[in-house]
Amino acid sequence: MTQKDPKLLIQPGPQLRQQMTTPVVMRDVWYALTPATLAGIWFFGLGAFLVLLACIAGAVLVEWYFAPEEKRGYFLGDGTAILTGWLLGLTLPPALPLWMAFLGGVVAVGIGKTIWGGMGANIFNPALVGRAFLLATFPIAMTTWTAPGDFFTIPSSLFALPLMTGVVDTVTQASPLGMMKFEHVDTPFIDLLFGNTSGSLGETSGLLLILGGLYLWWRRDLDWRIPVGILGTAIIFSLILFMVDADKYPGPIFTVFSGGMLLGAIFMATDPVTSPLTQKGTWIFAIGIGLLVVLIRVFGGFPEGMMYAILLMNAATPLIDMYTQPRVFGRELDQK
Amino acid sequence: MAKEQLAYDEFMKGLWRENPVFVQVLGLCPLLAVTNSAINGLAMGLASFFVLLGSSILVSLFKSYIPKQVRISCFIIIIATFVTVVDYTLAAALPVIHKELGAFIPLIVANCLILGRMEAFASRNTLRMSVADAFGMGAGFLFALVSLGAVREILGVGELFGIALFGANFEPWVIMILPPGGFITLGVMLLYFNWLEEKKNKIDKQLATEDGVN
Amino acid sequence: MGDLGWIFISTLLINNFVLAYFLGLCPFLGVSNKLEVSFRLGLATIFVMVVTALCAWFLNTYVLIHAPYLRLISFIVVIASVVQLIEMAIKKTSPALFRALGIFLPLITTNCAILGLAIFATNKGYGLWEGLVYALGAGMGFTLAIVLMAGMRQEVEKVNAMPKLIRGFAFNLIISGILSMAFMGFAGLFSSS
Amino acid sequence: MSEDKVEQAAVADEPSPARLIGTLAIAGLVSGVIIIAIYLATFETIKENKARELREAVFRVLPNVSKMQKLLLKEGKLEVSYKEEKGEEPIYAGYDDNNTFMGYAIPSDGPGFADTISVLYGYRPSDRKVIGMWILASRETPGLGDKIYKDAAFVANFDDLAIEPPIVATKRGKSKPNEIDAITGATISSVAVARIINKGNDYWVSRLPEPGAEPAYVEVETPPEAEDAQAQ
Amino acid sequence: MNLFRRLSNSFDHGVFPHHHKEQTEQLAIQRLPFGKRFVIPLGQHVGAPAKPIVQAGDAVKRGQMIAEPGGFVSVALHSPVTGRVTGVDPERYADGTFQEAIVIEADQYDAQQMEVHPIDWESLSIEAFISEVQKAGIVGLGGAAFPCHVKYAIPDGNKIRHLLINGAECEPYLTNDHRQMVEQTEALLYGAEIVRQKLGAEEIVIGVEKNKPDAIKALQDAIKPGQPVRVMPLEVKYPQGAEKMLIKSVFGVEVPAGKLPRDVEVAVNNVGTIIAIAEYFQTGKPLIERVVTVSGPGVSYPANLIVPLGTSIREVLDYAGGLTDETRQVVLGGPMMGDSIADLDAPMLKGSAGVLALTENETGRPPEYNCIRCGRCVEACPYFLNPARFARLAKARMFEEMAETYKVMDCVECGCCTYSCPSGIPIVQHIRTAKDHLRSMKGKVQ
Repeated sequence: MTQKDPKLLIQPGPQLRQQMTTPVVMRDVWYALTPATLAGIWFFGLGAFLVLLACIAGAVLVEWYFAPEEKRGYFLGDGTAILTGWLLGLTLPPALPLWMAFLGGVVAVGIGKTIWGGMGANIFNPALVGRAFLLATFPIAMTTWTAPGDFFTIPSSLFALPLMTGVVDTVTQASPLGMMKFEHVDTPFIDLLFGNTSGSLGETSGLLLILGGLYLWWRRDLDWRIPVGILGTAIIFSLILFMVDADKYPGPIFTVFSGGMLLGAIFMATDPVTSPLTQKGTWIFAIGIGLLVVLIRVFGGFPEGMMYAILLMNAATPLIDMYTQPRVFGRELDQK
Repeated sequence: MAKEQLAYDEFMKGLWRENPVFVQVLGLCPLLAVTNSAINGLAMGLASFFVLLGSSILVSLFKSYIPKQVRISCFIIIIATFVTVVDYTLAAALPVIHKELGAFIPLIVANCLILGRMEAFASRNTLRMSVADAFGMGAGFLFALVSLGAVREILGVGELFGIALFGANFEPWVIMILPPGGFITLGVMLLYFNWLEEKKNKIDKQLATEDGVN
Repeated sequence: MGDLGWIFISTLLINNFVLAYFLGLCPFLGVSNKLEVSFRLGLATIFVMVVTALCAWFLNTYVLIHAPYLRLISFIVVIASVVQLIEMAIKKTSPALFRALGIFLPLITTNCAILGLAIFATNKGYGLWEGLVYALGAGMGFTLAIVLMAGMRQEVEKVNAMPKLIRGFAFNLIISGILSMAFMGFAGLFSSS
Repeated sequence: MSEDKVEQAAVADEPSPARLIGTLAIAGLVSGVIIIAIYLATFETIKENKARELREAVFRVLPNVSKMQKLLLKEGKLEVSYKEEKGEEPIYAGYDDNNTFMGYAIPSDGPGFADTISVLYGYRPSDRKVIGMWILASRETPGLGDKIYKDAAFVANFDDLAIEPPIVATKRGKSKPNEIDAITGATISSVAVARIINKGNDYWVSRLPEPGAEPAYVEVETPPEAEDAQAQ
Repeated sequence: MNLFRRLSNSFDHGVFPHHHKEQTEQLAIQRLPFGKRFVIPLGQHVGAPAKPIVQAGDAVKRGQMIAEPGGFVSVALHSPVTGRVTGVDPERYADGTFQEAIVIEADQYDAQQMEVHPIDWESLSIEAFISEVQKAGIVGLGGAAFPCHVKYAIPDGNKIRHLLINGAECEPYLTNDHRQMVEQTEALLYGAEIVRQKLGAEEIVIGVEKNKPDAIKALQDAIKPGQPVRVMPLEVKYPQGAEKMLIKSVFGVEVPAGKLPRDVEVAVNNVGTIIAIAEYFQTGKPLIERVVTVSGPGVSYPANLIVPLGTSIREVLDYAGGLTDETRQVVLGGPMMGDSIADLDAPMLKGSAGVLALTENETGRPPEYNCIRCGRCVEACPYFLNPARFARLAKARMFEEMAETYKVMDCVECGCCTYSCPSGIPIVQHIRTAKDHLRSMKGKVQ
């Protein structure tokens, strides 16, 4: 053969790689979130869309500002900042002043991610860090829920000046969880399923969230153990309570479809960075969240406990990982 | 003259260069617990300042009479005495502040800053230097308490020393007066001090190399 | 929820000594880089706290009733002596632990969490059993917080990705802030039902 | 320097145990003297501060009251008490200028959103109503839970409130005599206050004397001592 | 879960790469014509290098021994051709390094025929059998090139009950074992019988992945009634062909860490190895050639070839039509555990099961992202290790913790973790770094 040798590449094995890459995973999550997001915008109007944009803007700005100069394109390229802002936005009330939403995005990425050293290094779910910060900072604005309304009406509270209170001029309405907790009033299942209730802008529609989850599961981007573990535990725990006193405690169906349960179980708790690596650990993590959610919702001071449950289990994740190392092949056979 | 310079140096050291909070990170529990307003920070700072100064004077005066083996116990007794004095005085003179600070006044005893200064400085230096040191460290601690309290009060309530700053429509950042806000605010302030330090080091290095070139 | 149960839950989770009262921050921020050491320090703290609660109750009931002005000084002296004894015991029984705790053993003596426990228990007017449960809750709360913290810090040190600027206390304080925020979820637990 | 010499000297000759004990004893003695001095110097003022604070609280929850006295439950009977005593928690009786009995001020506490809430409330036995409420101590969330004493509208809920059936906090506007309006965003704290008052009523209402048989106001030379009415 | 795995004849975890075998699985084995120059490296097997017993200028016959074993864990080398030794010099190796090798110039006019000397294996004692296998230069042909006779030296107290023949061939692209099972079924069964009798095993199990139905059928048809042989179809999964995984799949038993298959009464041999043994005892031909799959999208005419050992990789590729312009990388062995080739003139070795030419499509790498702890590697690792943790710890240079807490030394570098990583982290590389470091530290301590 006279032909010159092609320039051969030397690289370590294995030579084959599966086709899934991290940006593709992130992109998949975007697609999975889209239906529930559109539903939220449909129910709560364009204002909800603005809140979402403000969150994403805050998140992306911080990510961009603190990324090392040469890595800027790459840092944004993986799409996690947008996802963080997006997820945060979905957990916010639709009439939240935009400056607060923006601040939430800044805190989510700044304190939730950047200071830890960027993607993959953080222990707590960044979006939830942002939300926990907002809830502790602006407790009233963060629990003022507007009823689903006209698509083109934008609540004027959105445009409150920075540092100032927003005045909500649309119809406010207690969220299903609040009604249950403080007044023991149930919300019809159909409304919970399609999302025609007040609440955070992205968590009202149970059906679309489940669809998104199924898509992620089908794409193998999602550890099915986490949602199954969380929802299963919550159902069992709430069923027990429901059987003890059906008037006082919410039933399992309400527990699953109300509030941030589905959004949290499908999109937040499953954040791979902040959930355990090992299968056994994943189960512990999921069951822990399920128990804590029902505990906080039923016995605690807040109507919604999903965020705190996930953050608490995030904190425990390193320990869970440490103590659930899988048995190495061929070791400790007698204990099997 | 030289002595003046030295004492001044000790003072500045405590206030800024080796600030007990921002640089040495000591005495955090009273610091974080009471700084939900600038006025509380001020009161706590003054109380600690007084205890530090008084104990420093006593320890430095009697240092040669206290055997090494029992010095820690003696220091603690001295500090506890001053703390009790502050506690009762505040309760009598400023009951409202005393109620706000609550159990954290007695806890000044457990402030590692004070015991640390006794052990590291007052028991080894002259009265004059010890007083300068106590003034510096006390002022540094006070400075930290008031600035932390001010930041938390401004954002948390929209006031400074009880004076409203932003008008009626201000949306308070409640977290700032809650425990997490304390942690995070101090963390961010430490970050700022680290950043200043790094910047200064960079400039120093630059100067050094320039000198070398010249 | 009985009163004792609520006292326990309250000090363990809702009013966690470290995360809500800022007590015991020195060891919490200083020792929490190794899980093993943190855990043992936590156990030691639980033990010291229970002993402290006993001492405080004894002093309050039999001694200080006649001389309230000696409260602070007698707490300090008694607790310091008790801790001293425990130190000696640890030194004898577990030299490894003694080495691991290093400079923090003397600091346990002046650990604000321990003095704080005695003072809070007195201010709340707790009796013997309430005081003991309070001490147990506070000690376990401290252990819980420091163990979680140590787990996270070990993990973070492995990643080694943090900007240099933020390493050390600034970072630990911010983690503590987030942890404290997460613990806020327990607020109001068992008080409304 | 001279300090170094001192230290060297101290290291050189090991002090005797007697000297160690002596040093500590002297330190203890000096500190004892200082503490007792400051205690004696401030004792009266502190006591007055506390008494004044208590008096203000009692007068706040019992309208039109100008005099008060401390009552203790002894063997099932309420008796006037002047001294500081351990054990049973006291309640306070309020009287107007004509020494007419106006109501009881009852302290009660219980878990709130953050920590224990201590409440003092006024109770008028003649028509079985709560007639005033004041928070003695709480660590509720600033700006939210602390409205239980900062929000005048909430406090006013308790100015005329039936205690039977037990007090209920509602979010939809009160419509019954035993209902109070919960604070928006601080429902738990509001519910907690109602519960704490119910708890106080559960204990005290059955133990109080029949209306009309309240202890009469006793004029004393020295004002009644009311020291440990509250835990700081 | 375990029951389910038992039913599907497989091990836990592992990955499912596309097998890409369609290019060559239907192509009959062809013989590669003899080239001119043959390079026989002395150390092409695990263990001590062989010692040359020829010099420059010596005439050698095809099948003649040219190097004797350099110890017990070592095998003999034989000349693949009749010709003349031109030297014993350092020669370029496939990875670019230089190694001592015997270079032989083929005699152009020789017919390269070999005399047939069947060996009476039945009368051999076990020791004599072992030494015959060593003399034949037979090593494991699956890729690891572990001297075969060492496996047969069973210490007292151990007993072999099962002879397990590895026909899994889980590496993508490779079909050499597959074709051999189809075309040389008789030889395989004959060789297996020899080994079974010599080791005193009770039965022979041939594990074959289910994507080779023709091989399974050929074997089942060839088994005579009463022969203690069974064929076991296995799930198509990588690394099904790893020794310990195969044992787990077939017998449901885990070989304890640090132990060998013989500790669970199993001996494992590759299909090619068994056929080589059969040929040696039938005809006296030592291991001088092997079947190689030449495949990959960068090859014009993929093929399964009998390649005399020592032939250069270039000759093999040229026979298969040469490399296409899109070729970016040539791999010796399978794509999962094989290595990139730096020099196409390097020789084919005993352990070279395949020559693959890969294009941008297979070798392109996305940029490396941070680990997002997705856990795909943990779910892939057949050894139940924690590769994500390895990568993290290795970056922080915490090697001791990797060994003590996480058992990095148990890793066989099968590559499942790197394969499955969506962030493109070269986990296996990190593990190798750590292992090298740990080995050198251990050396220092001793």
